[in-house]
Amino acid sequence: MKCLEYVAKELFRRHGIPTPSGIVVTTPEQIDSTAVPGPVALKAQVLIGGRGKAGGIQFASSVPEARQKAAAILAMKIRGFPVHSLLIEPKLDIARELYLSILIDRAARLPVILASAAGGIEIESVPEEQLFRRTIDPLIGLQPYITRELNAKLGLTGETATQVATIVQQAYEVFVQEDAELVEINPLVITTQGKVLAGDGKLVIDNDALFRHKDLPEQKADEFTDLEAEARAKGIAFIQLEGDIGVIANGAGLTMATLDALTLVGGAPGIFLDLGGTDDPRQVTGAFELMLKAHPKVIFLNIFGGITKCDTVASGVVAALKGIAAPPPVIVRIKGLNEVQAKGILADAGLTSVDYLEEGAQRAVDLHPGTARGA
Amino acid sequence: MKCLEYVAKELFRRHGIPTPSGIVVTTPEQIDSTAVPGPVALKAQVLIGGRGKAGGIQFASSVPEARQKAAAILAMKIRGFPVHSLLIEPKLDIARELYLSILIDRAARLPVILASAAGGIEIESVPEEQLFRRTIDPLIGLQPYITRELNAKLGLTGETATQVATIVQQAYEVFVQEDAELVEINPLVITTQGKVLAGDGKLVIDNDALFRHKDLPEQKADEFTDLEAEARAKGIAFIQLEGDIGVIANGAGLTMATLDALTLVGGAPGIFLDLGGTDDPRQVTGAFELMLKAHPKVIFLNIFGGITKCDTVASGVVAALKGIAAPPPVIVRIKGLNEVQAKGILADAGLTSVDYLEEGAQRAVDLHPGTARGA
Amino acid sequence: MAILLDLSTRLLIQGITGHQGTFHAQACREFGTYVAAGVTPGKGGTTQGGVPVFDTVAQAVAAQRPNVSLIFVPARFAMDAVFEAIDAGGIQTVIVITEHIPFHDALRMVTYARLRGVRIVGPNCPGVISPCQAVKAGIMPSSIFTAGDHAVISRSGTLTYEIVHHMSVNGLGQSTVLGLGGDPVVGTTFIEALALLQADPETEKIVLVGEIGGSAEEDAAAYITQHVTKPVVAYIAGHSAPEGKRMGHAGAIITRGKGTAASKAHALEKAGVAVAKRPFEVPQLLKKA
Amino acid sequence: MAILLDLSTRLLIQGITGHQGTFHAQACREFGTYVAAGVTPGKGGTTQGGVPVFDTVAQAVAAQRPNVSLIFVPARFAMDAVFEAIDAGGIQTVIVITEHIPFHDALRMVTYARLRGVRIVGPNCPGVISPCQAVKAGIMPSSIFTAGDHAVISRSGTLTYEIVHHMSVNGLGQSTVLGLGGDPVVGTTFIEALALLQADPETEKIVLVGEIGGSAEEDAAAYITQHVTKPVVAYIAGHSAPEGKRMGHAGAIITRGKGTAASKAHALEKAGVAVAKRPFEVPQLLKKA
Repeated sequence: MKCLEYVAKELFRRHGIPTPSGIVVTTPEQIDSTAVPGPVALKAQVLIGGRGKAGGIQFASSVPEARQKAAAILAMKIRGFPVHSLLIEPKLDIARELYLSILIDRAARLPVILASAAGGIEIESVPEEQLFRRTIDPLIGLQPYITRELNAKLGLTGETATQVATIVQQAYEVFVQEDAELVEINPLVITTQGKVLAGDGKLVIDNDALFRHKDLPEQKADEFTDLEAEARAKGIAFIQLEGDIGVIANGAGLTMATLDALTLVGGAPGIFLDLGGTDDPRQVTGAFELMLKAHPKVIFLNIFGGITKCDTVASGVVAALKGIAAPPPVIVRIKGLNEVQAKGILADAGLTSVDYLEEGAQRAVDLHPGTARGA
Repeated sequence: MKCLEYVAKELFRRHGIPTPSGIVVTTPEQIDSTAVPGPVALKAQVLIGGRGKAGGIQFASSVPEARQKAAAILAMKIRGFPVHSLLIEPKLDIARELYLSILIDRAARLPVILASAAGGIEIESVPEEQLFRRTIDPLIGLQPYITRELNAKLGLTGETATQVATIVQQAYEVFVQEDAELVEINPLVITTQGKVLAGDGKLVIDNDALFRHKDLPEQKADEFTDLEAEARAKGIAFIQLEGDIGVIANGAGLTMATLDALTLVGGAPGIFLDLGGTDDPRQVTGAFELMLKAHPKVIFLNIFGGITKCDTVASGVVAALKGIAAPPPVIVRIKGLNEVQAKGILADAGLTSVDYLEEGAQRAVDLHPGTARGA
Repeated sequence: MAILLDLSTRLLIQGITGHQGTFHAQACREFGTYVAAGVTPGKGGTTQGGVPVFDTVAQAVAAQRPNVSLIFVPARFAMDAVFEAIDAGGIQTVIVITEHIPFHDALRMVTYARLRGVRIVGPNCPGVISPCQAVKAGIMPSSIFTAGDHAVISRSGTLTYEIVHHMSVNGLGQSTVLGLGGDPVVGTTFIEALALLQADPETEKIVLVGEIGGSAEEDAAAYITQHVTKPVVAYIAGHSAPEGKRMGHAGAIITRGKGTAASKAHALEKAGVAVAKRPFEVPQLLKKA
Repeated sequence: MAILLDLSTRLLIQGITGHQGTFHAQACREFGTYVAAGVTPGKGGTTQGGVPVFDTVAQAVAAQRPNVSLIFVPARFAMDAVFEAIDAGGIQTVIVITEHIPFHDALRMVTYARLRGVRIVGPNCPGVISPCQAVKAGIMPSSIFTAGDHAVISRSGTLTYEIVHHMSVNGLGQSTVLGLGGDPVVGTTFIEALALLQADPETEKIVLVGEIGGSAEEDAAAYITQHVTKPVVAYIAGHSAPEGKRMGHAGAIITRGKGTAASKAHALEKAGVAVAKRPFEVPQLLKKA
């Protein structure tokens, strides 16, 4: 789960990380003199990067100016994402900006800390030799010597080094205790008064660990489309893409391979729906109904029945199609356990099936050639 | 630091372990009807075991009865320890008593959990095969499977097993978070209503970790004599024993060996004072003054100067003896670095020294033969 | 020999009395695996399809000396189950089928297993099958496998079945098929699996089935260049996946332009690996390799 | 060879610029030890008696490749220093002089070192000296040692010096003298030290200096019976210590009747070890052994 900046900062504060004292508004009218004690920054709360370039961060020095700019930002869409709220913070007197993040190093299978004396820019643009990169053993956690190494690499000393060391410890605490995939503070600001604080905050919480985080602050954000959100609630892996062929398969790898097969013959997949391993026809029906709600032009169902029984899937699909007035064409490739029975069930409902993935992909595209990307 | 029962239980409660709701009194007059809502137990708060047998635990059902018995207990000395306070708790309806403790297994160098289905008795009397004994890896902590193993061994099931598992987790939390050397709950009571709670509590906190436990509840207890307490405050290892020869040496092992040498020739050591490794004559003076306060009949000073310089020790001793009207005889065995200078300093002050530990021990006993144990 | 499993395998199943555990315990036995014991807390003393069930792994180890454990325990209890298996003694390989394990739990259990010298396979994987030894510890459909000298290592489940099916119908049997798991943190990586397979006398050729996310395939390519002399054929899923979306597997995500299928295919090709564009091409490439 | 230290030892001193660190760095060098580097945070780039000082162990390792670290860091920072030494790579032995380390910290660092294959000696110990190789990493007074083929392993400091002094004046030189430390949790036990000494060609006879508390001497006795063929002579301090009092060392305490000097002496005698009643008897017993 991606957190909006203000949620990230609220969680940072719970672990002691200093942040500017901000307030969140959803309408310009909520802005009063408390919100604008002096020069402030108005920051669009969206789950997408690049808001600065898109005009999503503006500055104001009075309530009228802040209201006017807030109205403009709240009316924006930033790379397609509507702005539901603004974070208003006192403008910082920035002396220096650093970069700090904690994430997993998948190859090492360990948490890794990245830091750089150059902050406020994308970390990818920092040369590797200027980057502090250090894996952490999760069994002993982040020990103070790591922060000493970080300060040595970044050339920080004295009171600044002490503050940074504390913030790095707190950020690691956020990473572990909040089950974060990513904690990023960019920029980590050093003010002209010498105070170190989180200028921005990115935080991604592991969805699989949300059960132990019932107390997360609420946020209204558009990480997912409505249908994606509905699918998540039902535990179905469902992703809306840019094309209009709906793909259902069982297993993430097979679903991706099905998308690829379609793309290879000029199709444009519009839905990724991984049925997973199920032996309950009702679950298949539910997934298929969700697919129908997305109004794909063609549906390509690709099942390799190993543990999943083909006839179970077939029954579920037929049940979902029942009562739909004008369903889109459905191409079925079904293979494996109870394949013959499945084909019988599908044939009874007027659906024919093919034997090979590539054959199915070609048929789907043939049925709806206009969807090819770039066509 | 040994905690009194009520302090241990207060710390248990901070970590969620259920205990009876008790109150602490230091005079019978503090007992009123709130303290005696029904049948209660009056428990002497001392740092020594065996208080039950000594009459330090009594029961009462009314305020007058409780006051009378409290007065009696508060007037007691239990194995030499005065009773400063009483813990008054509702008498429990005990269905069953278990035993639980967590300490270190020094050989394995790991924390170890001990538990037994037989509680309320000394754990040493439980046959090994009836004991649950399980080391814990401190890097992963106490995982739930350990509590399942414990419940399986003790034959606990259902709601009781669930409560016990939680208490074991909480006790481990006490062990780690409070830097405990010992957490012991004996008995761990199962009431006739099926509730599991700590009937008694022993807790020993690592003295070396007290710096991170500023928030421990206060207690008035007699773990140490006044002189021992004074020595602790000064960072000197000083222990009062039953004899009356005072022993000062440098290093714990050498001090013990000096005690042993005295005992072998019939002496009775009365003070163990480990000077440690010092190069400050004032520290030696301070230690020696402490020794004089204990009024030993003879003092045996045994120094092996390696890093510690013999002349430093000699100067410190001479400074301490200056101005004392009738100091006890001082036997000095001093050997090693700057030995000759040291002997000169001592000779100037009228003290002669010997070369061998055994020689010094014999002389000390010769000077004060009446102190021999059993003599 | 095959890898990880062989005729000396004595399988423990943690979570044996659950729906999945019961079904797959039986399927593993039917394939030829010796299922030595099962564990379900509270079910100790019973049997499950003839297999003795214990309350704790320690009891199971004392009575039945299993050396491989297969874990079906629900996600929030899985780390505990893995620690229990590592700690009990004698279990060398822990295969974690469970999906949706918080990755911080996975980090801890994988790190700990590594320090204790225990191999974890998974989590979120279909397990391991060695058709050439008739031993299986996993959830894959037994019927599609045939004994042979081709190993398959993969981050996915059904896609692997699809490819294995193509191999089997083309007469290319398998020594060991190893599902590494679709999570970002897994106990056994392509590199570790390649090292085992390179040393395995029963494996002649290797199929690597990768997907988007992370750099495991790129790292494998570097390793192949240095250490693998056996022919390797690969298939990578996710060429059409967009950036920033998790494609079903927690680990299948392109982040900041990194971990694309194209990058992986390119790295493997540079390492001399034949990369199939479509699953059915794998057998053809294997025959040429 | 001796044990733990030899001519290939490249010593790192953590806390080199403190009072103790400075003094003993010099003393170690004078004895013949190659002190490769020192670490004190904030003092990087300086030198201490000709030894380069670094801010972090990682920097010291990169520049000077030390393989043994000697730790003088204050108790509350000692665990961090030990983890830093373990983690930096290349340091095989960490000798912890620091006293008063919370034992929960000691538990964590000793457990972690064990899993990472690094040896800890101490904490609360005088260190290690190998007179036969003229190498020292510790705080013991160099002047009392003479080269020879007798090893000494001990839980105490000055008592060991007393015994070594008696040995040296009686012509019994030392291969290695190893202080294990007076805390309840130490990184190297008598058993581990005995195993190293039994295998050390430069050691002919072994002196074990024990004291009350724990069961390390009883465990050593059992080990000697099984595995040690070299003659062992012992001295145990604390025969006159009462129950329940910590006799100076955190580990020197008789608890619930366990860990008495009599029990230890008895166990060792049963294992065929000659146990001296007084320190000066050790050389006599060694000559007879």
